[in-house]
Amino acid sequence: MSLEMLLVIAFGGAFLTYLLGKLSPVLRDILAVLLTLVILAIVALFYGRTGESSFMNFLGFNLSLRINTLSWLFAIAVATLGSLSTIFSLSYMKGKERLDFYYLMMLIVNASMLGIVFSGDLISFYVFWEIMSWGTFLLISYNRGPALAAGLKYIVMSIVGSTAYLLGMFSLYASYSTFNIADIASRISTASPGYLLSVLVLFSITFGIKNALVPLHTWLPDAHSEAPSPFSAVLSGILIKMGTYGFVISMYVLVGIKALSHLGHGILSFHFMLAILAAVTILVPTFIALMQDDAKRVLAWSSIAQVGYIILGIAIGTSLGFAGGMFHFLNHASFKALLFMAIGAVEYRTGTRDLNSLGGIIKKMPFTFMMTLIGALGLIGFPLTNGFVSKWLIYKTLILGKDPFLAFVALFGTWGTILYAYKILHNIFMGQLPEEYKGVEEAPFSMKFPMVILSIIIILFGILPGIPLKVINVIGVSLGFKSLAVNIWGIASDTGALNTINIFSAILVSWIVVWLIFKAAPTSLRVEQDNNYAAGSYVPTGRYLYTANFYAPVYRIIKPYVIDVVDIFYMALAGAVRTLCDWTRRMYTGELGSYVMYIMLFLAVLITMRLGFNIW
Amino acid sequence: MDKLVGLLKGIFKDTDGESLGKNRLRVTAPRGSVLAVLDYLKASGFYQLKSISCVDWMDENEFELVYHVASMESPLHLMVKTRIARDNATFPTAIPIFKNAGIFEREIHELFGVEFEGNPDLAPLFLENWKEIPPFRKDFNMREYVKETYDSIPSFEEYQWQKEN
Amino acid sequence: MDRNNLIKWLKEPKKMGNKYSLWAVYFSTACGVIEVPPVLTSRWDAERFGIIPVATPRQANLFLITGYVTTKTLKAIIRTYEQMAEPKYTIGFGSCPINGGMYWDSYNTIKHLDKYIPVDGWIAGCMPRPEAIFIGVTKLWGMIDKGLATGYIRYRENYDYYRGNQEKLFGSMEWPPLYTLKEGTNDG
Amino acid sequence: MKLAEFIISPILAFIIGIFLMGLSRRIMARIHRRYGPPLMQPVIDLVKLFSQRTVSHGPIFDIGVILSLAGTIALILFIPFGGMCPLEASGGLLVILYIMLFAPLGLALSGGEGANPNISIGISRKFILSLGYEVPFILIVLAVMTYYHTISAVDVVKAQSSFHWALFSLPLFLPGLAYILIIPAMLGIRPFDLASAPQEISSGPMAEYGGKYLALAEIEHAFSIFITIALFVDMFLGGSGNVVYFFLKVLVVFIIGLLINAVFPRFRTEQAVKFLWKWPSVMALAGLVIVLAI
Repeated sequence: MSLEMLLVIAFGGAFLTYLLGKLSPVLRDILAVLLTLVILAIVALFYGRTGESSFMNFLGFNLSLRINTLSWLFAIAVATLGSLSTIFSLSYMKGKERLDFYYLMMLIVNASMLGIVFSGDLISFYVFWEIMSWGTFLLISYNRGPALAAGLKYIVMSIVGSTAYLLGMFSLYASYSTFNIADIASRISTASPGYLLSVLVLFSITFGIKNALVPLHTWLPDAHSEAPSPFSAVLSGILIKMGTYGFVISMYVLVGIKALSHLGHGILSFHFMLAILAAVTILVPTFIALMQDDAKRVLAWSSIAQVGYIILGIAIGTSLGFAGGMFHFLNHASFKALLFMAIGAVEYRTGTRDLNSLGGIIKKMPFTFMMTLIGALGLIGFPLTNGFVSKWLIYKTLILGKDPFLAFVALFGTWGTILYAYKILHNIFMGQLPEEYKGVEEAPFSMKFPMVILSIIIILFGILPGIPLKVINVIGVSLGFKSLAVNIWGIASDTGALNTINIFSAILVSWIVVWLIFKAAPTSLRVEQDNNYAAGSYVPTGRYLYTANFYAPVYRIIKPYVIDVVDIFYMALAGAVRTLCDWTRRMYTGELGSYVMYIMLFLAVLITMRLGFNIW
Repeated sequence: MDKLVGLLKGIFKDTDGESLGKNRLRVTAPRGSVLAVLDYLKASGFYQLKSISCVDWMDENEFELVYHVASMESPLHLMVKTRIARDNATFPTAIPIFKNAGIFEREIHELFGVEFEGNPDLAPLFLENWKEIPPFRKDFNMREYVKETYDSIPSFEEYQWQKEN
Repeated sequence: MDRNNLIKWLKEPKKMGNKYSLWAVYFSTACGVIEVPPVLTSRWDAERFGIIPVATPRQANLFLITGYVTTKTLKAIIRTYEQMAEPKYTIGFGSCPINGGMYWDSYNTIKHLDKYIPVDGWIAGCMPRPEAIFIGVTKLWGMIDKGLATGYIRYRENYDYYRGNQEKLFGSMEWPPLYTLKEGTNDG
Repeated sequence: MKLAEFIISPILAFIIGIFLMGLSRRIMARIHRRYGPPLMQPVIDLVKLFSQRTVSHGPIFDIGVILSLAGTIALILFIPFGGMCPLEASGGLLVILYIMLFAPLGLALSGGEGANPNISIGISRKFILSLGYEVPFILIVLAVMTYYHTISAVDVVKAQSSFHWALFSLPLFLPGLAYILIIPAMLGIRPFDLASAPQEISSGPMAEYGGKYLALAEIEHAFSIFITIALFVDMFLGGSGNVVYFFLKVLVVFIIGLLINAVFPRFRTEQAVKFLWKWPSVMALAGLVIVLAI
């Protein structure tokens, strides 16, 4: 199976699904799921393959596809999340309008992401990138209303990014007269640092926008919260990681690790500046997330913060940091997709995702709670979930690299993460079950299945982190990093090793001991939720709930400091541009007389200048 | 003090005032003009309603409502009294004048059975599962009630004895 | 005090534990509550006997009812009593819960607390001095030792009696029965 | 020998923690001019609590409290303690930082299922407080890790052998002081007992606990007293290869912390966070800057 065939299947299947949807919705659903599963199987079979093949000659440029371990890792994540979110869509989107279009766009976005990671030259990268951006725009604005505004915000910022990309691409072409990534990479080492820096900055704008790096993040909170939940999972899980892929490609493949280390020194070097940006990306969005009341908005801001960890790991540019960043990308794809799906399931059943009005759903949706719990633990970086290992790698490289302040930001961000992760858990699932949610049911199977797969990934990679770390180590070595001493249970090293099996068994054994003690004591009486301490009085069920303003004291402290200044600035900029344009438009009065007057005035100015200043 | 009584007498018909020692004043008003008197008093500085109390004059078949009004500025303590009929006792609420009248009226409603027209919340305040006539009426037989309600419940020993036989 | 009697500890750990670790939730119904703070704080220091005040009935095993009980508070008392963990002990404090005391003919004060919840011990007086609380606690220790402080078992076994009396007073209760009612309940 | 450590060190930690709990009640009573309970009182309480029959609000209510204690016991295995450190090569101080999460998170999950607003308020306060003390705590740990250039706790102890105690070295003196200031906050005792304030919110997360749940929570508290102080001893007082010697160090630090605890009233939530973000954080930050400058 060649790469071209894969892309043909992916794109062709998408259109076929659309056409089939006109005939029968059931067949369309089956085909969509089958298609994503087939793609997943094909990509999985590609494991270990490397190669490059040209597939088209476009205006004299040789367009090529390329596969190596790096693109395989991203491709497998794309394919997995693509199939899981399509399965999740089956019941989530049931009964909604324009479903053919929805599935078409879902599959197209997936196919284009595969195209991005497999493209071997900058032009095909750009083409797939644009397909992805526009497909995403259409999907974000699927719900219309405020979603349209969110989509517009996204596409405007995307276009800015694409422009920056085009600039960078053409400047590279002007220097090396080729678009092929490998060719450029082999010749770029002779370029001057200033030139490299300018190219990198241009690419960083493109990928930073897609990756929602502060200060280019402002499209993300709106887009994530307005998009349909299965697509939010894709969006947050993998689509913004295309930016990460772009960063890796531009920093470590195009420019290369050796040339990169010569770009400035000390605090003023390129990767240190990027790391500082990433640290800001961790710190501020974490606390903005803390203050949100919409579950998906919390997760959206949390995505920005987690992306900060990924970029921090990649930017710091040691083999530990790179491994941590790449691993965190995989982990974030798994737990954030899981969380978005779980929130989607809750929204599907209750019709709301407002954290202030939900509560006690655990009694009705225990399975979804378990999934959310696992996702939240991964998000926190709880030991025995995959998030722990990747964050541990990032912290360790920061501490040993004598960057304790970056490490502090990363660790402190984690504590903010605990607060909002628990807020989601508590305000949706814990506490008293309000009367209106008495009839809520558990999520359907097609929602449970993808969540189970993702939670298994989270736990498995948490206990046996060696599985993905080995692949990441191969990537790291191919990019010129030092090889890591990866075992199946973590990392062995002289400055503090990691052994997840030890942690796992320690906790397991102490769990068993405590559980035995617990069982030996008298069995407790199971009571209903209205049998609750209320200073002696009886409170009817559901009337005894505390969720609103969950962290009120901390809101009062941080509210004056945590403002999305960037968004305010952009919105002001957009407002100013609009005012300017409105003002310009007044010239077009529609009367012939005024146009004649403009012409006369212009001529008069010309003549005055000619006569008075003798310019020409 | 006398000036105030004079003023009240001048404005409201059938209103009578009487000094009850230092700084204490009793104003008696007919049913119809009590609220007007309260309104007037509030406007002239007595903006604090301290309490509303009720007296059961069973022989005369009348309830007496007493509004205790005071002011923070003057040492004067006014009692505005009125008599209302005891059977199906109703009286307009004083909430529009004094907001805090609601809770006092609720209590009087519960303990005397006076219906305050316009009070939105006259739910029971102290009593649980009350089925008798309101307990503060003088024709309420307390001993009888206690005997029926509390003493009729068997003690544990009695219960066991009953069960065994 | 046999607190340091190791043999007894090994023989009857549950009994000894319950004896010397009485965690009190004291229900401040009336004047009696004035007497409790001196008992718990520096003057009489009940902590040396393991008695500490706790915040919720879930944590407590000693229930002090200090003063007269109106029907409305009785509801809260029953609720609190039912929420306590077993084994639990109740002490009625002052003459009002015993027989109504000076409120013997009040329309709204219940006269005999033990008709509604089981009471293990009484401390008579109006009001009893703090020392009397210690005497009461010592008596309670004796009862626990001899296995006589079984109010909670009485409550469970005769739940239809207690629940019936409660319902006689309140009409219907808001919360469902704690234990299953036996047949032939005298529901008021 | 290694296997024995796995059993001995949690048991010793439990004994020391329970002893410190009893001692604290005793000392507190003496400061109040009371006689105070016997030293064994926490054990008596535990015996009683385990014999009680209480209520449960659901599976997570049980699992949470077990998780909380299990995490804490597992944490003991990572802490160098009197020459013992059963799991020394398993991630070091970073893992310790993270496993310290088990206890509050388990309690929070369990309390959340308890469905009582008092619990929710208590949990919210606990997390806010943890956000407060984590700032200085992370800075302190980072200062230590950066100074000794390792993330392993055993290596930190080794580096301080033969009386090169970190507390009395120039760069780590201020972080050490800061740690002493945040000990009450980490233990949730006065003046930082706002999360479990019995008078305001009915002992917060513990409001629905009785019987064995409360017992497990008490044991967890005993362990965390030990862990918090043992970490201080390891990081700043050079640990010890001898259990008795280690215990003496723990005792001294504990009594100093207790004297602070006994005489102060309770902070409000914002006051607590502001205090923690001000003095201890500034001290720890200064220490970190000095460490970097050296």
